[in-house]
Amino acid sequence: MIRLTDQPFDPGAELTRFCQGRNRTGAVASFVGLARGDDGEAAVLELEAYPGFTQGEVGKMAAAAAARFDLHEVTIIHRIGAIGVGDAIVLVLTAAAHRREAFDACDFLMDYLKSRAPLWKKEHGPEGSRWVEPTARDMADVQRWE
Amino acid sequence: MIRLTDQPFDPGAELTRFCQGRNRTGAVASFVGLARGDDGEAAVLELEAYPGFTQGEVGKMAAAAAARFDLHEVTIIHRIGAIGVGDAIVLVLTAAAHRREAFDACDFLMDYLKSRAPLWKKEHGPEGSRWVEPTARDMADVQRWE
Amino acid sequence: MAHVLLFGRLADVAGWRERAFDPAPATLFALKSLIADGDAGLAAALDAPGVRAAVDRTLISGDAALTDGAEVAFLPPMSGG
Amino acid sequence: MAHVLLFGRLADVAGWRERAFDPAPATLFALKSLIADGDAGLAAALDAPGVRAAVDRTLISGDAALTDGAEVAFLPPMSGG
Repeated sequence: MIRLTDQPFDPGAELTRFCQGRNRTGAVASFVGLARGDDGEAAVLELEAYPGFTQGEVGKMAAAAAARFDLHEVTIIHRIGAIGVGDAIVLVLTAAAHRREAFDACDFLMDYLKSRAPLWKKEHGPEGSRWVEPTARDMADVQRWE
Repeated sequence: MIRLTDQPFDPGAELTRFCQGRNRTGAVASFVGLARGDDGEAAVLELEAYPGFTQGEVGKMAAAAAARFDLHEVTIIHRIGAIGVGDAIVLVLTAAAHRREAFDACDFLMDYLKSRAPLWKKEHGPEGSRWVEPTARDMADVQRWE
Repeated sequence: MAHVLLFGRLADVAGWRERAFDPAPATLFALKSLIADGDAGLAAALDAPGVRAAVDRTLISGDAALTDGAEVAFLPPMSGG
Repeated sequence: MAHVLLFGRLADVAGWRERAFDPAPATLFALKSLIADGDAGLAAALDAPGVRAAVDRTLISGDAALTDGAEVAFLPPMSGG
């Protein structure tokens, strides 16, 4: 399941649902990205998507991960729009028979989201706003999988 | 927080709590181990601990992970006793500033739990019961960190 | 007519996010020149490393022919998560 | 007196989980011989690769002196998660 949403969501509620009713799945890995900042700040981040395009591209990544790591299921939820301090920005959930596949798929999907998903992130800080671009570390991380 | 429990628990409720009230944490990784089996089976697993010893040993591993990966927080919940199909056996939650540290700490802790935590796992299958011992893969996995 | 969308920092540099160019130029490269015409800052931003283009929601490497009514998006380096 | 605890498959092999040995032998190795006395299966299980011992809840490598009242646990290869 791939969902882009401009509303806050609860990663725990998603994990509860994701774990239910399984019997072949031995391993569920998850990653939650949270918005860092100072308490009391208004929106610290703004995420822009390309409507009609971003969701499909993220879906292609998820399908690639599912095939490569033999996943039973994958869920990605990504906030768009204005995001406050402490809010979940992204949630990736992966289910597999064994832990290595679940971990690697989750790690892989986060690396892809950081540098290949059509999303653009603007940080609002005390010194103004700036568009975030993938770091050298992000680029090196994603190349581990190629 | 380290908890051994003979009662079912909800990994999602733990994740919700773990994510709340954070502002320095950018990354929360988690792993849930689920009991595989056929629907309708009674207990498929039995986990034995050494009361008064296991919790402390797991706590030492968690402290080692917190220091090594610069974690903001770590939670480990481990079921003991009889476990039914689909139940969560273990939950590891790690919070860090960035994703690499959160992922690695979670991965590291699972590798340790699989082969170094004083817990003994008995599988009940159609052909009887057997004590599970770490596989060659488990031993290789844990050696990645040494 | 070509319908052009700018994302992220490209929209900030251009001062707009969405604009129609009528008639549509024959190629993506010709459209890019037209968009940046007289705006050296925008020309540089569109040619910056990592900027991709999508025509009718398909990522394009290099140049491409444009048909009338095409949706052309310019995508600066992506960063989700 | 030494209070002995067996875990996992060791308890299955021995047919008991907990037992007092009085008086306590002077060393861990002597206690191990006493426990397995006459039971070749249990002797082999206690000496199997990966079996650890803890004295008063501290993991021991090699032999160790035992004091009266010691709690001695024999731990087969561990596997949580």
